[in-house]
Amino acid sequence: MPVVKYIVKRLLVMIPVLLGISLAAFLLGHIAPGDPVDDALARIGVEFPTEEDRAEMRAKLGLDQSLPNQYLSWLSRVVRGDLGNSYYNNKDIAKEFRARFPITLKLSLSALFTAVLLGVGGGVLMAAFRGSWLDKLLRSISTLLLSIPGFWLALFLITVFAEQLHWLPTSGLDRGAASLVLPSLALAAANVGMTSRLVRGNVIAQLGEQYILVANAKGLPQRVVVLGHALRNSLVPIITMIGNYFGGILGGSTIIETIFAIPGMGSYVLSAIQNRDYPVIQGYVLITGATFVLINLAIDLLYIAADPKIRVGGGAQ
Amino acid sequence: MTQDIQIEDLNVYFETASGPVYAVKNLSTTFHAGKISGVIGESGSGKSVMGMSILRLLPNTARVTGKCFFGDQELYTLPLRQLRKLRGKQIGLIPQNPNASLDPVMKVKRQFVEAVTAHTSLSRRNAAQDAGALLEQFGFTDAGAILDRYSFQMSGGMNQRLVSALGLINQPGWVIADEPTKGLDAPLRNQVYRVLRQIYRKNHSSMILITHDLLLARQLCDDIRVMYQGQIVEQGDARAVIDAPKHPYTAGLVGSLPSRGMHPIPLPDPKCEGHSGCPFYPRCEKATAGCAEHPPGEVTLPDGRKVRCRLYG
Amino acid sequence: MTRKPIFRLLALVCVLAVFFGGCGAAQTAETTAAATQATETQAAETQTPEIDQTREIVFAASRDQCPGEEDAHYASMTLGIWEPLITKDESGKPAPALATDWSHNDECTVWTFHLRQGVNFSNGVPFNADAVLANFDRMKKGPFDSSFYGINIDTDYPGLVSYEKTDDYTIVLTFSDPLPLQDYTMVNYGSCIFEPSCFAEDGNFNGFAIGTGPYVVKENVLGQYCVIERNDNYWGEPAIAQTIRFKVIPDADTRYAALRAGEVHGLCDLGAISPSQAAEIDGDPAYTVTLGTSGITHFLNVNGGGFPFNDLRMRQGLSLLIDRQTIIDSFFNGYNLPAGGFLSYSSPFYEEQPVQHDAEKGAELIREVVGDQAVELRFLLPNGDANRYPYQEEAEYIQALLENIDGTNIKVNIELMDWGPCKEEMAAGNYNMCLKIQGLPSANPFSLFNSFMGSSGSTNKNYGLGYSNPEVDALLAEAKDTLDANHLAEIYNQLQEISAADLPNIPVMYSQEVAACSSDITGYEATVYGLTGYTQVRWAK
Amino acid sequence: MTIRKKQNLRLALSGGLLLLILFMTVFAPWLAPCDPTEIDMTNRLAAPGPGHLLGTDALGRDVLSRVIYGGRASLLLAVIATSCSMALGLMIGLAAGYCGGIVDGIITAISNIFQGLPGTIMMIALVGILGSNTGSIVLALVLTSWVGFSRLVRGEVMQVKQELYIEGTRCLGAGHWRIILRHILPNIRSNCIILFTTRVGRVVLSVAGLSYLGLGIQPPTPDWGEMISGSARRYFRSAPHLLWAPGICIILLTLSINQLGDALRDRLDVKQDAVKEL
Repeated sequence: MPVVKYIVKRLLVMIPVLLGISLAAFLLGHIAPGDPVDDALARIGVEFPTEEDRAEMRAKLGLDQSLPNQYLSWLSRVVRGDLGNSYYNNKDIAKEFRARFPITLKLSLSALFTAVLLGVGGGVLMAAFRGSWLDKLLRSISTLLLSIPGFWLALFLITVFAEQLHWLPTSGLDRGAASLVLPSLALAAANVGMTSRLVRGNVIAQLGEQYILVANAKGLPQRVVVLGHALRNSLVPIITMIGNYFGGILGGSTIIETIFAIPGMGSYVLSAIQNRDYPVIQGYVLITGATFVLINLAIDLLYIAADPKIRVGGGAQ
Repeated sequence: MTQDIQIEDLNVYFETASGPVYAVKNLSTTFHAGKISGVIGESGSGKSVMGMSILRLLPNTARVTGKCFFGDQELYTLPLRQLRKLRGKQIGLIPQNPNASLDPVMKVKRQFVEAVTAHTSLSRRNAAQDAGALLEQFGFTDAGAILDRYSFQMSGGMNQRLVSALGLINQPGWVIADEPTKGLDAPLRNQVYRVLRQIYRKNHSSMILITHDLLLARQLCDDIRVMYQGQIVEQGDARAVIDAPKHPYTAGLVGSLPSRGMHPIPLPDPKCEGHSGCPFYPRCEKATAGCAEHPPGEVTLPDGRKVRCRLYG
Repeated sequence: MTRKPIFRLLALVCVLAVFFGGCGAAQTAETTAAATQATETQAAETQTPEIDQTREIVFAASRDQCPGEEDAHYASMTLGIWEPLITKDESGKPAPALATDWSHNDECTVWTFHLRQGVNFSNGVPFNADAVLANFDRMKKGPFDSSFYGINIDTDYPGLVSYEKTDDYTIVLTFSDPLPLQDYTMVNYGSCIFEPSCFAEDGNFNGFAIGTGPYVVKENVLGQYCVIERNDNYWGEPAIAQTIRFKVIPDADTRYAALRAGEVHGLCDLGAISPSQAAEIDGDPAYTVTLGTSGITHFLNVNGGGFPFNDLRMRQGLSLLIDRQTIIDSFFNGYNLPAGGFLSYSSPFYEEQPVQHDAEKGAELIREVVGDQAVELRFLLPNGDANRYPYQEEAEYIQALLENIDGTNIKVNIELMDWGPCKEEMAAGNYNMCLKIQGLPSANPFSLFNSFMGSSGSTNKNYGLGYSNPEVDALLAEAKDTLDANHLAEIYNQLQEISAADLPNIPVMYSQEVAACSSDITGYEATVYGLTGYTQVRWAK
Repeated sequence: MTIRKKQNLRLALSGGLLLLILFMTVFAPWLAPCDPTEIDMTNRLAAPGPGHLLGTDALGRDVLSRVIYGGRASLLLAVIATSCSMALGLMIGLAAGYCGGIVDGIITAISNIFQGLPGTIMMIALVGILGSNTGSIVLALVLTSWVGFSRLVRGEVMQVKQELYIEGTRCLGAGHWRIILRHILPNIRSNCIILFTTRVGRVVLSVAGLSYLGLGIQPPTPDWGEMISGSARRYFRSAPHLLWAPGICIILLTLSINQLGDALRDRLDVKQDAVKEL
């Protein structure tokens, strides 16, 4: 069956990539100057450490072994789901991530959903009414969205919609969907811009195809022609683009989470960077890297659903 | 019996990056109901643009002026919503290059069913059965299997028949066949001829056949219009126009056929470029000085033939 | 041929959403949520004379107020979940809490504490000597981390030999060497008492912490919020507000926006509100801004090990050049106090040192040291502090002062850095100036003096201050083994005078805690003493 | 107004705006009314008025001259970083696309890894670790964005390589370098330019993002990103003019770069608006 072969091939390619990401994550932490030993000591009340305290803590944190076996021991622990303890507050990182990952995922997915809904919707509208005032208006809005810095937009949204109009909460997660609206808008803004322009370009290209002329000749309403046929055919490039976004959204969520006081992984890793907390940085890069690779795999599978040539013709181009 | 299609003073030009390009220049003609009307000419003569303008299927860079009457309705200003009800129901289309005419990511069945459900209140299952029956008429033995496959899994000939069937699924009064034999080899061209013949006989629907295949036109059509650079240069009874062409261009076309001695029409003489007279003047052997100054009007000869050439006044 | 718009549903949603920046869709979907939030706060607006104190008061802080089971204290002391044996009064001196009185033998090696009687933990278990012993057993199970102050039995009770009870309400601690100021070290976080059953095997907590305080933990979601409820059978003066919620909002602007939007009624904990934001709402009747003492001092650390700051005149010149009051008024909106000496004004041993500002004399001194030779000064800013305090502007102000001394050619490069690499650069001595805060680790300032001013002091080396003064070393040695508290105070005063003159590092200002709340509530103070915590906080209308 | 004229107009408009900003930053010393780093404590947070057209910031420095100087740092940084990542991406993409086989396999695996790593966090971590000077910012930007270019170039090269005329030139004995330089590069030039412009726009924003975290361009050099994220954020409500001026400049800069990218795409990419041959 061509599909199974296709999936197995994608899985095999994934393993070296995951290993590469873990190596990069590990090295990232260790090329950094600065030494977390003092911070760790300060944490347990040793305000003014002596040399022996530092040596003892260095051993405790396992920083005295050579780099390769630090990596191997770290990797073996990671595979078993133990990401070690944070140097900053000595908490078990895996437990922390388990609590925070669903929150970041919820935020990222709702941002992705906003980006897709507004992006694809906007793009289709622009393509369907190409050249009209609506096309020009939506195009300038999408270019504007591309040009606004995320945190600036977040500040603006909070001040207008939360502080003055009281429509939405300023921060936190305690009002369920309502508290996700502003953060996902701020996070998705740049992607809405990009998606709508991509969708517009692709749908317009498809609308020029012969089968659309035949579809119109059949007397189908414009909605069926544009959504049923043109959009359906431009799904493949759109899905690829949205796959790449997810990496961007996961990364971008750091700043947005800090601003909107959402206890996700982004804000956690941001404070980790400021506190020189290697294991947290490594854990974060590993998990977001793995998520990103899994997302790409899911996208490849979506290709099969979206493009029968692959499913039936066998094997990807 | 359906009504005539009458085109009056049709002009079509395209907005392109380097200025307007004229495809059809003040063309008037009438396609009579119950008949097979042929439109022949080299590619780029504007015949397909004229055909597509009837159903308003031109790209949105096209600018159209003039009128096209279908019975009492003027198609060019009809609101799009009503035009959509007319497309496929009263005027069907058999498009060019069939391989690209079906949606590549959708099964054939769904594309047939949506054509039916767009105009009738039939359930999807009944519509599928109608499609199956129609395909059998078009020589598909395993219609059920065909419906479940994709267009890229079919050969050129099968796609051609599929597309023809798709154009007729709603038994339209009129059928516009746009270059049905383009790019097909001889046996397939005969198959197309048989199919078109069958359509005409069984559904006794009127047809507009746009082609550059003179012999197909001669066999199938009742009357023929010859187009050159966006204008009709000769109209008349099919056999008479082919066997006794009046306009030098038609004579040239017929003469270039293999079976008629294969003398190609000469390339435009560079010296005669940039004139305001008859468009065919640079390539016309019988050209006179007068042909260069002012363009010929359309003359109706006694036997009803219409020619746009100064030779005939 | 125009194509009429046919997408009524799709166009409406998209145009609305995109055109109004998403608020359209948000508005149609969310008006109900906003409405319920509004009615919730006005629910009990009935005009009964007696104000309904059962409504939930919401505070916002930059970090978890209940960091939870793995934190040494489970919750901040001000929440009033647990109480210490000894607390401190306005002047910073130890005051009785769960221990009514205490005494020590002449060699200060045996301390005896008499416990308060008739006190129960919030779950009804009586508070007595056994409970205190159990807390000491827990402390021995190894140092515990905390985002407030860690517990480490070796530093909180150095050389503790034994702890026993002589009767149900008396505890005796014996130490191997004399500790004249042990009661100072045991203030607040130094002697926290929990109900023994809430300790897990490893010494952390096995659920909500249980103490003797006026409030009980009701809900705790790490990273988001915690809710505390009034403990009705509290031994002391009962609290007023029924339930208080503490939300976690790390970003200063969002926290401030939440206050202005009326979502939270007050901002609390360290760096609750930035000076500039506080200045904005200071005059506004709808808000109340309160000031309280803070143990934090802002220092301008200088590299005394290398040119030019190894020359005393350079340090004194810079100290005279800086106009501390301008810094406070311009960047801290007048909320801090100019600092003359090394020790914070909130310490019981504080003795005020004179603050001089004489730009002319300062410039003169600096000109003497550097003359007109080209001098590059490296000015480091740890970004942890720079995010919380306007150090950026302060550094640029000092930079401008130094670069505009006529007759000199000084260039200052400001570098924002993580505290890790910054400390490394300072220890290696390739820096010149660095702005950093320094809190009071414990009420007993000896370790602070020793590590900063002692020539072998660890911070002296870590910060690359390069300061050594034999007279200071002698005083420190003498302080180490004097038993008499007043003599100790005398030594600390001398040390402060030397710090004001010698300037191992230049004290700039003493911080003041700024807190803000909406006028809907009253009784909320920035810094509280003893065990008041949030007990006085209540609805005003 | 034919399509061509409209495209030219848009090209001129966006190009003009960009040139204006470039002109402003290059000739800043002559344009700025006063020295952007000169502190005047008495005149802090003054609202826009006669003395200072755009008011003064928290240290009394003139906002207008800081805005005029401000563009230089972020624009320069963005252009340098993007051209480096384009050069790197171009080389790697060409190698992968042209050689194919194992080389392509390895390079694709590496670029998958780099794409897998979360861009923003890597950038923040790198700049946070190596200290926030221009060099480390450029390095961080290049390391996290070369993948985009290499993927684009590889795809284009693979496509162009299959064209018949490439095999044709091979038969004529053309060397590898000749084919790459004469045939493949001109083909992918238009897409590279378009990706370059959109990428510069995004880099300007990420540099501003870095400044928000205190890791971007260091004071006292005036920079728009730093002006809207640094201390100005604290005075956002009492002195909004501090935020609006640089913010709008950043948006104008990115807008003009994106518009330029659009205009270039329409101009160079003939396919999109071509008339379908009937």
